[in-house]
Amino acid sequence: MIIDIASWILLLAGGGLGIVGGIGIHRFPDFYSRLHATGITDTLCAMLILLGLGLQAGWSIAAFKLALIFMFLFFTTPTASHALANAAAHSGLKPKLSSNDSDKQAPHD
Amino acid sequence: MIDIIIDITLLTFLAITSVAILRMSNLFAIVMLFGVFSLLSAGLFVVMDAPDVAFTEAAVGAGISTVLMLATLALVKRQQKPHYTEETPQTHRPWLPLLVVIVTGSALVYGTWDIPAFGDPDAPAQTHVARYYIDNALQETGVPNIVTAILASYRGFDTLGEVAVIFTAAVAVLLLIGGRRPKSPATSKDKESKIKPNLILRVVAKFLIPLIILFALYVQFHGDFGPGGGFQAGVIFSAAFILYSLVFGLDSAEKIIPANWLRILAALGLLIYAGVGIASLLLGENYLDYTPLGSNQIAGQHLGILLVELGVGITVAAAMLILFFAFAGRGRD
Amino acid sequence: MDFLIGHYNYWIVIILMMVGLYTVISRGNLIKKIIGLNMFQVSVFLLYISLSTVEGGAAPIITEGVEIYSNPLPHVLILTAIVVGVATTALALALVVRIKESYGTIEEDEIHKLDQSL
Amino acid sequence: MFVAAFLAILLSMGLALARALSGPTTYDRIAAVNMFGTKTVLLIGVLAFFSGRTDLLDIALVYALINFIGVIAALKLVTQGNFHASHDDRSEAKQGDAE
Amino acid sequence: MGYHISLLLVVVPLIAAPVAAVLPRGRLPWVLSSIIAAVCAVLAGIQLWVVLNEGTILYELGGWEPPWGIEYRIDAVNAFMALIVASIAAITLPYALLSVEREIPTGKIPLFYSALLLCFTGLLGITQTGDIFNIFVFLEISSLASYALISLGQDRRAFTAAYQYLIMGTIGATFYLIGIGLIYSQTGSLNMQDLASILPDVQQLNTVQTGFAFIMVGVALKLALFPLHLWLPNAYTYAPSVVTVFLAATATKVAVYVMLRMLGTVFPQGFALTTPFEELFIVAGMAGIIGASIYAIYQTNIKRLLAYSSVAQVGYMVLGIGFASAAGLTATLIHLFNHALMKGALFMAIGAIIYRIGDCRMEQIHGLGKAMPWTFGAVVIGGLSLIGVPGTAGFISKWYLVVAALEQQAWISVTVILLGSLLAVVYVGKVIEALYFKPVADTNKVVTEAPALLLLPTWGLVLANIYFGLDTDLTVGVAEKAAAALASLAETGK
Repeated sequence: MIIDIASWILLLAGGGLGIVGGIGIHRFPDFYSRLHATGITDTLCAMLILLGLGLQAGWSIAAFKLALIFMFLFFTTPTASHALANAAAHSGLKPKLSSNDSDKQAPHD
Repeated sequence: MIDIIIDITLLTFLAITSVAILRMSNLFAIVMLFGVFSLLSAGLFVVMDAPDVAFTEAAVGAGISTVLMLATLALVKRQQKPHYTEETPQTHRPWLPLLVVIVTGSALVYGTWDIPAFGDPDAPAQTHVARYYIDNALQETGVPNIVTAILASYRGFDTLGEVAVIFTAAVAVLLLIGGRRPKSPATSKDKESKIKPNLILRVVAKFLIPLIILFALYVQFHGDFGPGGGFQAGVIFSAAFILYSLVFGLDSAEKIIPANWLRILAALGLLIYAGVGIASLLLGENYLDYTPLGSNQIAGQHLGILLVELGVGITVAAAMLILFFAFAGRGRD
Repeated sequence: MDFLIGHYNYWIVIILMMVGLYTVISRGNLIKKIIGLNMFQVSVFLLYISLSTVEGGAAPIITEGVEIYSNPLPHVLILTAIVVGVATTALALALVVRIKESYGTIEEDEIHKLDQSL
Repeated sequence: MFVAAFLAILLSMGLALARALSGPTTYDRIAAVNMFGTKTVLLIGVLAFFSGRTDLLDIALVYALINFIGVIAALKLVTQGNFHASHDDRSEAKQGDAE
Repeated sequence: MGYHISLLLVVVPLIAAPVAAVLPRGRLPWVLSSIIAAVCAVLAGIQLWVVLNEGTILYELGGWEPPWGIEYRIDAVNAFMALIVASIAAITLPYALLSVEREIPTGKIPLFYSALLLCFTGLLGITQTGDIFNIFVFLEISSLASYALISLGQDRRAFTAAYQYLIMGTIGATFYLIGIGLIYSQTGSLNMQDLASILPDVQQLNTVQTGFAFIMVGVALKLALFPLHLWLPNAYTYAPSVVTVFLAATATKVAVYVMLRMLGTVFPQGFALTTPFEELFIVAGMAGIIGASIYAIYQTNIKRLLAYSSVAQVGYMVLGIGFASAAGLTATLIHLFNHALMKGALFMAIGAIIYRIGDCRMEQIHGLGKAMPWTFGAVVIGGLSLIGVPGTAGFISKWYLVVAALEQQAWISVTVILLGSLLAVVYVGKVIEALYFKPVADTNKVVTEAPALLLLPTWGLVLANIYFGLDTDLTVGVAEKAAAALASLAETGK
């Protein structure tokens, strides 16, 4: 029972974080702050939800698969964010607060 | 109820994405959105209880197709044109395509007017041939995953054709963009000596690749019991090498699997599949009848499905790598 | 209302197909045409899978205690069709690469002009 | 309770999709697509437990993998412009345009 | 073992294709392909003999009873089509050796033959199968292979031609797929015989009618029915010579077969009459004959001229289908066979010209009739056959078509058929005029006769044109049996 409640809380918290991240990626003014919003909430949100599901699963093959997914997301989301920010910074995209960046300014090469 | 809500939401997302793809002109954005489109439809397949299809669509549509499209974009932009990723706006004769689409669309609406309602269990589609598979597949083939049973046994000949299709694609792409100029050793040496700044990516990739290959093997041999099978496993297997090649460079990837091996492997997989059929012929049964391969029907079917799926896996993995290497290697000096 | 819910899937799928088809036949950029073709095909896959869905059904993997399964046959057909789709896409993209290399453009209008001026 | 999780995930998917559509920079789109992919993985994970078919987790796993590869490939295209060099040999890619 | 023939016909080239792909460069892939094609032609001949003498061959793939498994059900129509495809392949391949060595880069030759074999497999697979989804799979094998083969032409326009064909072909295949889906939703089956027994009960449903329409449009795209023919002229013009020969003689024919099969076997007879389709077939057929023939007259590239003429010939076949009678079907089947012979011969002769002078535009061949007498003799006889001069195969097919039209008292159709022949006189006349009555173009190069390896297969087909123009027992006999098979199956609805 306790486990159930804990899992519900984790799921809800994860879901809430997801929404926060979603709002963040929508409302923040420039790329880097938006990346901040997704990168961090995404990782945490995924972990909370997977953990919540893991509690539901108990000790089973499902839990093992969840752990694998967890590992994947744990490595991939931050790596992707890192690589993304790295690439953006190298290409000369400056953090700025104006919202009239157009596609054309995005360096293609 | 929640099923329907998810179904409707995802469908709506799909519709929005497709219209956005139609209206956008930045090709890079279009390709990314196509990835989303594919992922969304794969999600819908899950919701509509088709995990095998979702598996394949995610791996192929969102994975391989997107990567190939990105690789093509990389090749297409090579001559310095400022707006390589922009398509030119369309002005001419918009009415003819519109007319075609409206006529076709109306025909489809007309056609689906008296189609059985979504999810109707008494629809003819559910009651005739499909009923038989659900009732008998387990007893006749010993495979709990009915999709695998139909794919590899009942309609095994279709799947042989499918493997031939993917082999044809590999042959065709090799014919078109396979013959690359021999590379001068100097440039590849240059590459080796470069500093490799993206350490994190390299470390993570090194760690993930064995896991991916392990997962591919699991999918290959677990296909009888759960979603998966030779096709999905082949794609995942090739995904591991695609990741390797993306991170460590095409040259290092080709050192592990030389191009002519791939060609032989792709042919081998198809031959294994066709050869199982010939074996049944030699044992006195019809083509692709696996029963005589084992001591009883179940054992024979089991062995046959295993071998056939192996053939599928080998050809698919090799063919996908051939495709990727051909695109990635094009234009290399 | 039942009719609406019973057909919502099909109609959205039809819209998707038509958007895809329209992209293929109205756009002049060769890569965008291919993407439209893909969207068209994926929507057809959705049509098939919609046909296979059974209310309250489970994925067609025989499990203890499950009575209703969704229809496995369209799944098999679509697995094959997906493979055909990726094969076609790969070949089409390869052709685009060659067209770009020999014409220097991937816009239908410009290619047409180049052929005319020959 | 699963319902709440579903709705939350769907909502954030919608928001991510909106960002992917609106851009404005290429990197925004990649980030949004990546987030969208992660949310799809979670959606399928939750769906697996909601319907009691933990087989579906395999699919979630594939999604996570494909999402990663897709993002890496997109980045490679944006930063290097080709697919044959090893990652981040930037200088070479820039001059490699002439055939 | 005789029982397995229908299956081996498809599997033998399917196994040979991957083997050819991994063979070393040199002539080995060609040797293998030629042997395989010859074996298939023999098998197809035996199959036709068995079908005619012992009745329909049934073969359950995987040992599963239909409709659970896929079934081969070979009647006279399948066997006839398989024989056309296999024998054309067997004649084309000996011809291929020199032409391919001239036109295809050495490194790609093994893959070229592999693709050719795959295309061959796909076409045979379509003719043999009794399952509508299996048709789709093999259709795609042959289509993908033919896109690749067409793109290997020497002109860069080969790429755009292949691309255009790919887009239109894939739309066609997808339409076909939609059609199958809609039919499946109301019947639950994919087996042709099974469908034939279910469809009469549901034929009034919107879904079934729409499904039928989509299948027909999809197939019409594949067979280049006017005005959906736009991909064909470019594809045939820019493809390598061998590929043009093979595709022109087989690919559209197989699509016509699929249309026949759908109309005759799968859908209840008379189903097409409940829809506006019957009129559409006749109108589209007539429009094709007139429109494409007029286009042909204005072409300056001989390959392109013949490609337009192919579109016109497809019009004749569809017209025969449109009559919806046994006589009409017989005429269509005879024309399928005869057209494969004449277009095969003509494109082979054109290939020989390209082999010698590297080009086939009208002004390049002025007055060459005397320099390459055998090659151009083949062009002349093929052309006469195309017009329908008595004594050639073309006459027979036109004759049966006119008879079928008269039977229906379709005077407009009769007029159109005769007008089509008249237009053919004009465009064939243009070629012959250029060959014999124009002064030699002032190039200094000496043009000699094409090598025997190219001429022999060409003349094989030319002589077949004359033989089947004089002795009609074989073609007409088989075609009548095949048409009867189609019609009777549909009548009893079994």
